[in-house]
Amino acid sequence: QSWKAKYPELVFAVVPAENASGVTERYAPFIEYLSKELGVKVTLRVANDYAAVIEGQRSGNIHIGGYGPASYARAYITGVKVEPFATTINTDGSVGYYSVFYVRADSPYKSIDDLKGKNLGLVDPNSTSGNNVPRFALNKMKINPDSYFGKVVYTGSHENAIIALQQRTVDVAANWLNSDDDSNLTRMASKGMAKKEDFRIIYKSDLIANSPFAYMADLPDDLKAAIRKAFAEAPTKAKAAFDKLSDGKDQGFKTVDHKFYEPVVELVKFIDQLRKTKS
Amino acid sequence: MSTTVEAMRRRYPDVFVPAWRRNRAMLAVLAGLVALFIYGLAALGFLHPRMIDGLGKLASVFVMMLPPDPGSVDRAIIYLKALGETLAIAFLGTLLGAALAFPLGFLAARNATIGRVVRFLTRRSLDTLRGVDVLVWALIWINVVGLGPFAGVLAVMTSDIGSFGKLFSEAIEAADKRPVEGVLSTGGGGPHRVRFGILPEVLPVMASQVLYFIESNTRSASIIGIVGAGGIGLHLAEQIRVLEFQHVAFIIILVLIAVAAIDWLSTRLRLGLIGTRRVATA
Amino acid sequence: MSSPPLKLDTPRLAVLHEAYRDAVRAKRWRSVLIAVCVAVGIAVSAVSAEVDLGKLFTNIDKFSSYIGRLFVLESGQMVWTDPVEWYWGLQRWLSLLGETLLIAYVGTALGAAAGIVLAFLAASNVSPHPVVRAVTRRYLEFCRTFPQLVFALIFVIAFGLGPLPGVLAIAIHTMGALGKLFFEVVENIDMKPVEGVAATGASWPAVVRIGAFPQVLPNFVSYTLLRFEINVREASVMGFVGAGGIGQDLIEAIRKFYYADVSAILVLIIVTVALIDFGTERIRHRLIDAGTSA
Amino acid sequence: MLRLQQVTKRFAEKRAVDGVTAVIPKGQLVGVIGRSGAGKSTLLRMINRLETISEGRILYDQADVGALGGRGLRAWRARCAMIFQQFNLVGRLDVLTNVLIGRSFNVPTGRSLLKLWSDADKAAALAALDRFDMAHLAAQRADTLSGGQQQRVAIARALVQEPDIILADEPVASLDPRNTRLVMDALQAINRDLGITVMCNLHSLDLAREYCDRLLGLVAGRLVLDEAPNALSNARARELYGLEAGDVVGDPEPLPAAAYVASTTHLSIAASGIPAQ
Amino acid sequence: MLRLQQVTKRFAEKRAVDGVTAVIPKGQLVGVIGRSGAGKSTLLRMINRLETISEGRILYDQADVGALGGRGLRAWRARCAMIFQQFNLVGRLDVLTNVLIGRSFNVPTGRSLLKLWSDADKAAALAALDRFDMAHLAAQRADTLSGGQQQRVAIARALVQEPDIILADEPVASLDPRNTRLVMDALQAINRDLGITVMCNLHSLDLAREYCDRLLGLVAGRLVLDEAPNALSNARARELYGLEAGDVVGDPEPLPAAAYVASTTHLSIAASGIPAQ
Ligand SMILES: Nc1ncnc2c1ncn2[C@@H]1O[C@H](COP(=O)(O)OP(=O)(O)OP(=O)(O)O)[C@@H](O)[C@H]1O
Ligand SMILES: Nc1ncnc2c1ncn2[C@@H]1O[C@H](COP(=O)(O)OP(=O)(O)OP(=O)(O)O)[C@@H](O)[C@H]1O
Ligand SMILES: [Mg+2]
Ligand SMILES: [Mg+2]
Repeated sequence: QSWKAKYPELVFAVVPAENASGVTERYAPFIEYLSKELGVKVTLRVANDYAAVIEGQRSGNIHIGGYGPASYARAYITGVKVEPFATTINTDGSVGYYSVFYVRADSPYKSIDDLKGKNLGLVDPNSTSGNNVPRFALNKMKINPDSYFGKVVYTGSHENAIIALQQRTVDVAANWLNSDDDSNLTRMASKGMAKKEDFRIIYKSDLIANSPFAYMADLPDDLKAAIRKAFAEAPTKAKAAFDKLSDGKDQGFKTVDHKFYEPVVELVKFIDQLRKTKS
Repeated sequence: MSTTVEAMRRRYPDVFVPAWRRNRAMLAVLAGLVALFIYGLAALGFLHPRMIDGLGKLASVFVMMLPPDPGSVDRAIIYLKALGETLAIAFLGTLLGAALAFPLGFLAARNATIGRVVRFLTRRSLDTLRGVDVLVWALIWINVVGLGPFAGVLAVMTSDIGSFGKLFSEAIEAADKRPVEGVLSTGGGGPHRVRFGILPEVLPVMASQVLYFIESNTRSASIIGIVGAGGIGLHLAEQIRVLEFQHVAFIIILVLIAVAAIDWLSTRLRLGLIGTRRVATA
Repeated sequence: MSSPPLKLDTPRLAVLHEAYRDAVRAKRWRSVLIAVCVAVGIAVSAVSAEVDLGKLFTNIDKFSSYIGRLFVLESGQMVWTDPVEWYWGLQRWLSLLGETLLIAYVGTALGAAAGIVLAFLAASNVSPHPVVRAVTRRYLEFCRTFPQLVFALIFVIAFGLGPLPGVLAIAIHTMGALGKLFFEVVENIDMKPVEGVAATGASWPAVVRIGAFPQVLPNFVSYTLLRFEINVREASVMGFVGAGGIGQDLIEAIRKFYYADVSAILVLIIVTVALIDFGTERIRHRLIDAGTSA
Repeated sequence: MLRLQQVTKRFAEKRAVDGVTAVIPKGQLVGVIGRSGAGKSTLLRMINRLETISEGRILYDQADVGALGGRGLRAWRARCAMIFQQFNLVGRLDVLTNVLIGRSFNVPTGRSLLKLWSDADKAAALAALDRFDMAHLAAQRADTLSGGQQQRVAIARALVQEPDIILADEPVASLDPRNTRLVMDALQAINRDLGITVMCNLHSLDLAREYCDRLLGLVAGRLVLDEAPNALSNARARELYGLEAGDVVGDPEPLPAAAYVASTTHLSIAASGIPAQ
Repeated sequence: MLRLQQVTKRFAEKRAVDGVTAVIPKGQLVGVIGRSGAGKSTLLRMINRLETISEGRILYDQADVGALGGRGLRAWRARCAMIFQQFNLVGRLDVLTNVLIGRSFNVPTGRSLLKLWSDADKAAALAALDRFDMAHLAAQRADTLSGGQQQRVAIARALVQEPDIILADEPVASLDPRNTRLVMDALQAINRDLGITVMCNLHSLDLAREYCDRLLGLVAGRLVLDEAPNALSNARARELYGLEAGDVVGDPEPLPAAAYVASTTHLSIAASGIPAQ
């Protein structure tokens, strides 16, 4: 294989997931597996910020990047030559998650329509489920959040959004949810930081595609094929390593291409458009 | 007695004017600053009853951190390794930054520069280096050397040059001018003035600033995390995000120990340089 | 004049020279030892930090790649061709900047005031008692080591969202950081005036206020203003507790690659930093040169 | 009454003051003489407790000066004013404030911190400055003063302390003859009229003989001489300073110039590279 | 030949030196006398160009000292050594290095910055220190020295410069009689044997008369006296210092104590709140 001379080392960059710890430990066996399958050294780099992964791929220093859906779209829009090739399949067979709006269970609100003039808590401007999707959805309902709600605040994290709701700083808060028994709220409940019954969902978005892995577009085709193959075979060939990635919450990898993320790209473009009308 | 006071008052009326009346401009500025401070307190919610209610809750959070616990021995080892990596990056980046800032500090100091224009340009460049966010520096260096600790070293270096340049220049400006005169009077030139008149006095200050920055960079480590160098900052941010407060406490204790060690070293080094001269101040 | 190289011929000079060499030998060894330690530290760190000078020099041309993109508008023009488009968000940014300045000001003022008092307690040359000194130092260490982020989080849980927890976190961190820098300045002062005041029987606060404070004031002022500047830049860290200000907009622009916005906001911040620097200079020089009002 | 009992000061292995024993009754004007580096400054600094006492004891009346601490130490320092060889003024503060520092023990801490001195204190400080022709410089920064001016400010500061003892470390070193007179006369007047004990390091034997009631002589930290000034023979003085005959008092007889030229020659050889202007 | 032409120094509106004109031929030993604050230090500092010259000119041979800059200025300073009233040593460096700084103009910059002094230079510096009994302290830090020791280091530094002119600002102020002799004799020997011009601020008229070839007297910055020492009548000296009759030379006649007590009384009243020990 000719590419081995040109790529004696492949850099695989990931960003810690919003809701999981120990990223290095999680990835270590998988990286070892990849390295064995591909026959070259694979180096794991954990960056704290997607911007770093995007810049790294743009300059050709990162060969494989683990993205969030929105950050992949961002890389695409800003002209980085990358191709998504795989995403994860959840245990229930789904390939995405949802954005939801919570209100307090003891509040009278039943739908977004009841919340005119109240305070909305978003997560942070860069969060897909905590900002972009909610705004996109509201826009589809012909609602401009900044004039419709009394105040729109960024709470900084998904946990903070729940806390803000609890403390009545906001009346409605955006958050992520995989399924009814796997969400930020259930995780906080298990820590004793919140009670699940205190909150009620009043809106659930369309499915948001799971995070893609993407390689540089100008890698040789046989290398790309080898990478795709290694990913596809991981759940069978290296079950332990694969399961460690998500604590066994994922079934396997689904092969994807750019088309799969077109809706997210649209979403992000929409958000960008909002920007200059925001001020 | 009053006659003396009166007599002196007649002879030196200026002295008896109360100090605050002599320096009205200063007083006005001070009053303005205090007013702004009080306004700030109010505007930022300090004077809100919530403030008092909240104090009670503070303790409960600390309780969540007890006892500090890394979870498992493996994790503890990972944390230790990460700390070592962070120390290496902070040490190297800070040292490089200081070395590059050293000449700039002299160029930016009024009493050691080679020209007013040079000084002005140097100072503004230092401002720019400081004004640019570390995240931007990180992205710039990623383009050059890719993700990894080396990018961390370079990013730490660039963002520290600006701070060091400023701090060094101010230490130099504050130096006693008598030794400088002594050196000049022998026909010493610019380099001599710096080497013998200024350096012995400012070197301890510079050393302590460098050591402080090593410590501070070890702690904050935010850039180091961004550029994919791992490091303890990454783990800390992660554990905070998933609300594992006992892990957080463990990491903090690790860092505290490292910082205390650096601090101890820095004190020894500094006092070795300046020599102590203690006075019982009662 | 011909110059026969002067040897240490007179026995007396030779003896003196020898004595001097003996006396400084220990000192020289210590310097060498420190140098060796630093060198070893550098070598070990370089390996650990994967320093790769080859890569640095071959790719150094890419240094300007990101910077170059910062000055291009979405339309593809350079930013200065259309300042109105470049600064489309000026109003918003200015008000955010104002908010940030206020947060940083209050946080810095609170922290610096506490830091000054603690510094004199912690400085080994003027501290009233070794125990006080040790306790103060440990406390300062704790304040600056405990991550701002964690403080902020704790304060959010206690006081709710808003600028308050951010300001408190900034103030505590500032106290720890400035307290340390301050006490090192104090340890470096000329002790003659301090002795002069102590010799009159003045109380500890008076000795410190009159003998030491005027000497350290210029340094205190510049450290405080540098910290203010840092806090202005870092207030963005507090974004997630709702105390974001301009920093948060900047981070957002960086993450979303709104290049022109990044450069626009950076220029605003740099100008602010330069103004603060300029102000520091004026105040310091007044204090160093003339000000009898220390 | 000030009692020194085997007072010793060590710096590393060097004994700067070595087993000095003396009793100084109230109201004496004591001169301390000795060569440069003999330990004169160190002795005075120990009495004011600016240096710790390595060995021995210093007693004032019944109190052990070495054991004082806190307010007791401050009170002692307020009662025993120190005039420093290098003045030890606060360079960045003005002259008047420097003098008023002498009153800080007597002023509530709060007031002195804010520099809110009473008019009476200011008047006292001005009077002391005026005594030495310095009142017109009251507002000047201390570090822009000439050497002699600084010395006089330091003396004024000691006077406004109204001490029981004044420790003066070469108070006239930087002064011209007229000011030397002014200062020594002032010290003598304070000593005679108010009964304040004065200990004064002096380099001029003339002045020491003229003003002091008693002389203490130090050699390498040891007390080798303790007598009335007129009992001090020239021979003794010569011993003390290691002088050639006739050098003690204004009777010029310089060392043979040849002694110097010997070493000068080395110098000019060493620098042979420089064109002789 | 050093020429001062209407030399003036202003600090804000104050004239510290005011229109001084004098010609100092090569090889003279000139004493500058005057009261404290008369402008003596300022005058010497201007000659070394540590202060700018506000008005007038200073010429050395043909060169205009005021117009020098860069290497020319450094060369001038190397040729005109300065001994400072407050010593101006580098406190954190050891004694020998402080003396060797005097050679910095003559040593290649690179070597001196790395403190790679030649053995010849070290020997010269040690010889100069030894001359003043200071060689055994060569390795001590300058800021732990006694006052007189520091002064002698400063003088040694000036000597190793091998200058054409020595400007000495009260070089004996902190010295005991023996060291005073040593230093003044050394200055005289240099002056006589090597033809080096010496300008020396002195407070002691005795010394000035004994050693100097010529005396310049300043009053409030103005040159009011320029004559040979033996021509200086006591009456003139009295004018210069504003002394009472008889105070000029060792002929004690103190000011009436009453003059002092008058102001002392104020002091004790002003502080009536303090218990009299
Ligand atoms: N930087 C300055 N700013 C303002 N005034 C100054 C400055 N330097 C000196 N002076 C004033 O100039 C005058 C002359 O000072 P100078 O030091 O020359 O006196 P001097 O004759 O050397 O006195 P002394 O014998 O006490 O050392 C003094 O009144 C002094 O206060
Ligand atoms: N901190 C110190 N460390 C080491 N040696 C010191 C220290 N302070 C003083 N000495 C030494 O102690 C000796 C006595 O010094 P001291 O200042 O008492 O002398 P002095 O009699 O006052 O001399 P002078 O007349 O020159 O002022 C000197 O040899 C000096 O070098
Ligand atoms: Mg002394
Ligand atoms: Mg003078």
